[in-house]
Amino acid sequence: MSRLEELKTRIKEALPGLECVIGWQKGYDPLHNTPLFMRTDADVDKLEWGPLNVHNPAVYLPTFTGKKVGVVVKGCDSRSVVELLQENLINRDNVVIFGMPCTGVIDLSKVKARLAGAGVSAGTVTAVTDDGKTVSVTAGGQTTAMPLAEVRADKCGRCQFPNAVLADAYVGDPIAPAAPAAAADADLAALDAMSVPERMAFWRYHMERCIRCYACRNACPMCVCRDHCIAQSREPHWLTQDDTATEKLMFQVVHALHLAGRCTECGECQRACPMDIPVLALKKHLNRTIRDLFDYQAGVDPQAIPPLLQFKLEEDNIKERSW
Amino acid sequence: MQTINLTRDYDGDFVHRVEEESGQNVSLCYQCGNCTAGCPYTFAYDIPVSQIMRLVQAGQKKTVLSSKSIWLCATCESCTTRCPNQIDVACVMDVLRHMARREGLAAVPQVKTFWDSFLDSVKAHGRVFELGLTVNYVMRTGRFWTDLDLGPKIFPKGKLSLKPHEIAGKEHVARIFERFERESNS
Amino acid sequence: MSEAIAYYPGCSGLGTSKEYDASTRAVCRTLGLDLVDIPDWSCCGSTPAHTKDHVLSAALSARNLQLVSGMGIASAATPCPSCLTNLRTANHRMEAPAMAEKVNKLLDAPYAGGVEAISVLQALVEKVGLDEIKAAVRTPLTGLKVACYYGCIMNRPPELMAFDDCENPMAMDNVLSAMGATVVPFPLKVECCGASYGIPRQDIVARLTGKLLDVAKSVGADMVAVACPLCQMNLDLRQGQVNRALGTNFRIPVPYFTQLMGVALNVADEELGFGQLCIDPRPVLNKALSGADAQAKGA
Amino acid sequence: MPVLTGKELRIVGFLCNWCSYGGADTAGVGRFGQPTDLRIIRVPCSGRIDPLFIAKTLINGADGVLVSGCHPRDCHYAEGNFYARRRLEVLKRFLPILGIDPGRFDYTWVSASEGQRWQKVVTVFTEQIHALGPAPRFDAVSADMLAKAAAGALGQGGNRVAA
Amino acid sequence: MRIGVFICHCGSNIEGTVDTATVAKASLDFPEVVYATDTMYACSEPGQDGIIQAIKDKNLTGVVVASCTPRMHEPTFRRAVERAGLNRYMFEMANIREHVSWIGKDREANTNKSVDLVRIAIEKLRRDAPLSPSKFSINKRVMVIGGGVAGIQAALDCADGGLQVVLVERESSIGGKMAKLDKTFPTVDCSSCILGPKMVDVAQHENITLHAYSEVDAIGGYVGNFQVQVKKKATYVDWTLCTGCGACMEKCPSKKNPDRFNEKIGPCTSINIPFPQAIPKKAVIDPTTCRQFVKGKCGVCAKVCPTGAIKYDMADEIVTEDVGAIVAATGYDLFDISKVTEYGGGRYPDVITGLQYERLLSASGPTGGHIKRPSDGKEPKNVVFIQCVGSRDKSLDRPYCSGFCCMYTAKQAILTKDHIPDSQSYVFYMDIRSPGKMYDEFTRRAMEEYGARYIRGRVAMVYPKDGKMIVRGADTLAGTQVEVEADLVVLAAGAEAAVGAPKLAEKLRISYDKYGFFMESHPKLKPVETNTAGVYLAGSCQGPKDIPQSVGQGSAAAAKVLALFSKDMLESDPQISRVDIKRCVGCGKCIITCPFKAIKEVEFRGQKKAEVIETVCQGCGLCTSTCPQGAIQLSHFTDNQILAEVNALCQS
Repeated sequence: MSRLEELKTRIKEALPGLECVIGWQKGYDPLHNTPLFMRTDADVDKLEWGPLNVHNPAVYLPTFTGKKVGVVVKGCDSRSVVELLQENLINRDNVVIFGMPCTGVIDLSKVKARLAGAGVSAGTVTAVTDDGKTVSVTAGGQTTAMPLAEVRADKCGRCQFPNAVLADAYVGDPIAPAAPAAAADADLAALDAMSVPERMAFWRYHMERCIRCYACRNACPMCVCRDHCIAQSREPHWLTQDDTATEKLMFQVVHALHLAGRCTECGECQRACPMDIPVLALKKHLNRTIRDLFDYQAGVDPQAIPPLLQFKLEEDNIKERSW
Repeated sequence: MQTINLTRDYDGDFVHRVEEESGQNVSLCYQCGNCTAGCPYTFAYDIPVSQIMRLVQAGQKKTVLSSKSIWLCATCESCTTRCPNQIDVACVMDVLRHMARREGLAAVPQVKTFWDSFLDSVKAHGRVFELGLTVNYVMRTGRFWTDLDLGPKIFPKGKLSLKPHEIAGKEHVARIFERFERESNS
Repeated sequence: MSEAIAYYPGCSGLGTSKEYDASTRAVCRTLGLDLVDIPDWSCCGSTPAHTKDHVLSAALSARNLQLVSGMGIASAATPCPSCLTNLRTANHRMEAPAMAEKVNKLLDAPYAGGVEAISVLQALVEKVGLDEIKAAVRTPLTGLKVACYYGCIMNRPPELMAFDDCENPMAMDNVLSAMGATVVPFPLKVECCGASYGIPRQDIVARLTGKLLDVAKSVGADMVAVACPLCQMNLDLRQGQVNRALGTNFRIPVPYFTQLMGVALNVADEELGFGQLCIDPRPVLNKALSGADAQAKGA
Repeated sequence: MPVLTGKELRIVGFLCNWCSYGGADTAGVGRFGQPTDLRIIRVPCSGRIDPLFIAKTLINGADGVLVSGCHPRDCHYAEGNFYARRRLEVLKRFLPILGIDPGRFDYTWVSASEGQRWQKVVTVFTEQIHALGPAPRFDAVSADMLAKAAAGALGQGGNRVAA
Repeated sequence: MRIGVFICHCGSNIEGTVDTATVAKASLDFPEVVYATDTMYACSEPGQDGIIQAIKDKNLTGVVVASCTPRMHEPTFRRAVERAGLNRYMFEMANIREHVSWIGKDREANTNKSVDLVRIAIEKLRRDAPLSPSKFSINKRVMVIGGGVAGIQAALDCADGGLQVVLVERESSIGGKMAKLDKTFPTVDCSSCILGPKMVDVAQHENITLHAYSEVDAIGGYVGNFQVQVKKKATYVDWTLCTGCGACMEKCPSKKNPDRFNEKIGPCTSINIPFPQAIPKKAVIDPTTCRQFVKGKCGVCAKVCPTGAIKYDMADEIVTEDVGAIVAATGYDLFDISKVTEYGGGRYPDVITGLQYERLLSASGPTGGHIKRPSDGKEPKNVVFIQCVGSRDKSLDRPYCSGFCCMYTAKQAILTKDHIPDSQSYVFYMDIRSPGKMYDEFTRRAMEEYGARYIRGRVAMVYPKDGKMIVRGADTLAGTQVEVEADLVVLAAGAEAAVGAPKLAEKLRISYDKYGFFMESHPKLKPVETNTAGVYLAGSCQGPKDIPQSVGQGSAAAAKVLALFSKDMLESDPQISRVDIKRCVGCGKCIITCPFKAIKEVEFRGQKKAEVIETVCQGCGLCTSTCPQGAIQLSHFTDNQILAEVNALCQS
């Protein structure tokens, strides 16, 4: 029995006690998998596993408050589940976690760029196969082999959690994490390389492109305010609805600071952005700061208290200025 | 005893210089006297160290720099160690000597001469030549009786070398002195 | 057993304190502490330099620290507290970049920091350790009553010296206790002996050293162990001057603690240089040891 | 009425009521002269200061923001300033990645009795902001820089400031 | 909204460097402002009347006063607008005196800055809402923590006022430091003679419950309704049976233990009653020295006890006390003299603390009131007193003055002469601090009548020589070094915060300073209040105090408790946080961070929500800056109010 089949069996066993189990299924074309909400054995048979499972299913968990649900997770998704548990946003008794080792998911924009390079449109994809190392995309009658290492999401290249950090049912043997990332991530390194005024120009340029669709927020598993996001409220009234780069940047600052010490860097915000704005870099920068200051990483320990919700009488790494 | 006119005789520049060169805030001193209490040299001083501190606070440059005390301090650090206000008193005394030298003052000339002889010896040989230093000191002060009694005790022990321990890099050491003199004069 | 330590004997080690230098080398060798000579070291500047100028003083010391740095060794030990203070002060003052720049201007080769200066006593206690020292004892100094006199600047000021208690240091007490000696509590462990005023102001030394000898005698010490060449000279060589000035008749041997360690560690007598002290401690030492011996046999 | 052009810059202070606001009062009672640029917003506790207030103030064009609370352990509310310290330090390190000079924001602790310390803090901080000059405005980035951003040509030159 | 703006001249205090008329005129341009004027003294009676009249004449619904700091007159003006019929929270102040006119001389800049400050006050006012306090009931019992003289006084005054009092004492007897003193200054009357009756009153008062040998373990609740868990430590003696007869102490074979009551200069038995006047007079076994515990066999006390009170298997017990107010009176401890190595305290037996000297002076002490030095039991002739040991010393991190040492040293010098007429006392001091009634006269008597020789200067070192303690100090007035050959050296060890004080402060949720002394609410005007409602301070836990000051504070704290309990219901400050239940997602971040445990989780239509306990919330607003969705807002300092201030400043 393949691992996927075994996983399906395990889900079917658990399904009677659950409202549903969240996973992935084939989407509107072979290149896109979409979320799947399994309520029957037939639904479970639609479950997919592989590099097209880009979505983070943890984002749906808080919407099921009060109901017992299952969720299939990649390693990165499991950190979001842990963070939700840690923040009391879901109840451990009400969630069953299914995990399998993950070797990485694709970055659709990289795949599309490859296809464009081969002179075919992503809209014409007819088949996608993968063998764990290579993704082969057939489009316009022509098959392009793409080494996974080259088209996978950046986060997968430096993934330290390929296995679920927390799982009730785990299928397959845990695999070793990627070699520790060498230098800073490329996006962060690029920002680091800029002067402070250049960074202002950078964000101004990108914010002018922002269409204020809030896809970044909606995709974020930690954005639990949902209908009560302060970006769209008058009580409190943090942002106007003016279509200015300043207001849009302020929204990104709100999102980033609300995630400080909580973001697991699943990258859904940036993946979801229709304008390819590198919004994840802000969160990465904050995560680096949080690590430097508090030696803390979100979504690893369900018992931990997030660093900004606690303090030490004497902080080890905060050196205050003297006047 | 003279009357000090606190407005006219206060040399603020002097106070400032002492603080700057020593890195100490002399207004921290609240005159508890602990430095004087512990100082082994108080009996030999003309002005006890706590009063030196007081006079520095009061900007009495001339009195301080012409005192004998500043030349009799051996930097034994008892004042610095015990000051409740953590003032490095020994460093202040050091700085006062530096300033006195610049003013051409040395109220205990034989101490200054001894130190100068010592440094001359280091400058010449790279290390101190103990016998040469003593002879040099005696020649400069004319105090021919200095430690004559010790000669018979120490020479037979074979410890006092009759010639200096010249080091290979003695010019390096000499250059330190030369550069120092150049820097101080510039 | 331990990493090599650069060894800075200080000028007096070549002259008035030859026996301190020799016994230090012999004791360290016996205990496996590897002292490496610093090639062509020069004078630290001692008191005369810092009374003249702090930059000059730091430069004279820094030249030697720089030499150690060139040897690829991170710490230097010196038997002389005056050298120690100067070396440590230079390090401390040169932490300020402005000072470092001024000092380096005077040097042929700039010193970039990174060499720690410690006393031979500290090296013995921290790099060898009391347990090992104790284990190496061959002839315990049983019956010898000794007062430990550290001198004024071995541990002061505490922020700079960063070793042992500044008012009641115990390192030498512990070492000589480990040698089997009876260390008598000596309350003036850190009182100044008169330092280098022996030449320009003999009267000062007579008074201060006299007090030390008086208290040492009153606490019943057979001898006063010292760790400083200047202290040794004042207490031993000038003991006669003290007696004349104060009308006393002290005759207290004043050996270096390393010499006493040498006896306990069975270092050859020639290497300990007792003969170079004015008051030879050996008669008192032998009497104490044989007394204890007799007692042991009697018991 | 705007800030006095050429004379003042726009500096906003967030002060806790119990310590620092009192410290500023003490400085006033002592007639400790200070630059006039700072405008103080009173809040009950430094823990009340959401870092977003500061980000918003800076993004919307203030030239500097100064936060001051009770000294650690002296918080009127026991713990508010401990949380504030963490959040404000995170913010301080975050600002440069947005293109805001970190020197435009500082936080400190001044007690109600420390009038002189307050005078010093205000003076030093105001001088610091004047040394930095008027803040570059997000809505006034030069066309030249925007073109470089569009071309992905930023970060090629020198003048780098570590984030 | 109809806003009125009043710009105060404060005589020339403001008008001198601010053009108030221009500020008033500029205010009229701001939104919703219908009236603006300058006024000579806004806080004066005519000034307040002017505001009230304007509210009525112009139908104002909100008022801004630009004048001094709100820390000064906000309550004054709130009462004024309330008299005119407005809600007191429909009022804001702009501080144009302390923050403007007094710190800058540039009239143009000051005027301009004042306009800005008025503007942000207006923007905040526009978002103010009327607030009113709510009422809740109170439990009229009070707990006093600490049974020293301050705690005893507070307990007796409360009990005499008809309140039920729970007194908790860490040691096995109340009495505190005062019980250890021989005589008291400046009257030289016997300490136990004046304290003893008060201690007996505590024991006999029908309104006082005493938990001795007990400590506060945990505290929950809020003003009017605290729940305190008290740990009654195991005494291994059933106190309901113990009669305090002392038979056990006579027979106990372990007799050489350092006696803590005697400051360790005398021995005591393992089963012990600390002193004859102890309240309660009950025995306690120290299991660290008792042979039954250490060696597993002995049992002598159990055999001799006539009432069978010995219980070797006793365990700690927790009792919960419900009270409405708490008085902390936990006192002080002494600076550890062994930290001053140069004086040899702890190394030389004849260098002792002032409190140890009290025990040597006391007739109930280990020497029966005869001064005998610890080393050889000889009567000292030359006694040296050194003041400021662990006080006024930055190098020891004790920069403060301990306040009472000058006086007790003078007293001890006098008593030394009384005990040993041919003795000579020497007192090394830096300054004599004696500002109480009859205090300075007392120190003069020590010198003038008792011949104590006062030497102004610190002591550098103390060392033994030939049976004497050589004290080397300075006489800074003579400008010399001095030495005294002393027989005994008494160090006036400074006062420091009691061991464990910061821990108790955290349980009480009150602040403490860097030395561990508890913080009062206001250094001048609220000396016994704390920032936690219902918690009061008495005595040296707040800072070093002598007996009259401690007793005064005990009574003051009692008065505060009686005033608090004089009402049947309490009003809560309405400037507290409120939860918008629609926005709350029940994540509990506010619950984790609230320093006062003032937020609890509740179920609302099957969903978790946060709820503020109005009486516990102190209004810090930490929750508001913690909540990502802005669901919990601090009234009067809402996000929108602060944002409006920010926007006003950034737009102008």
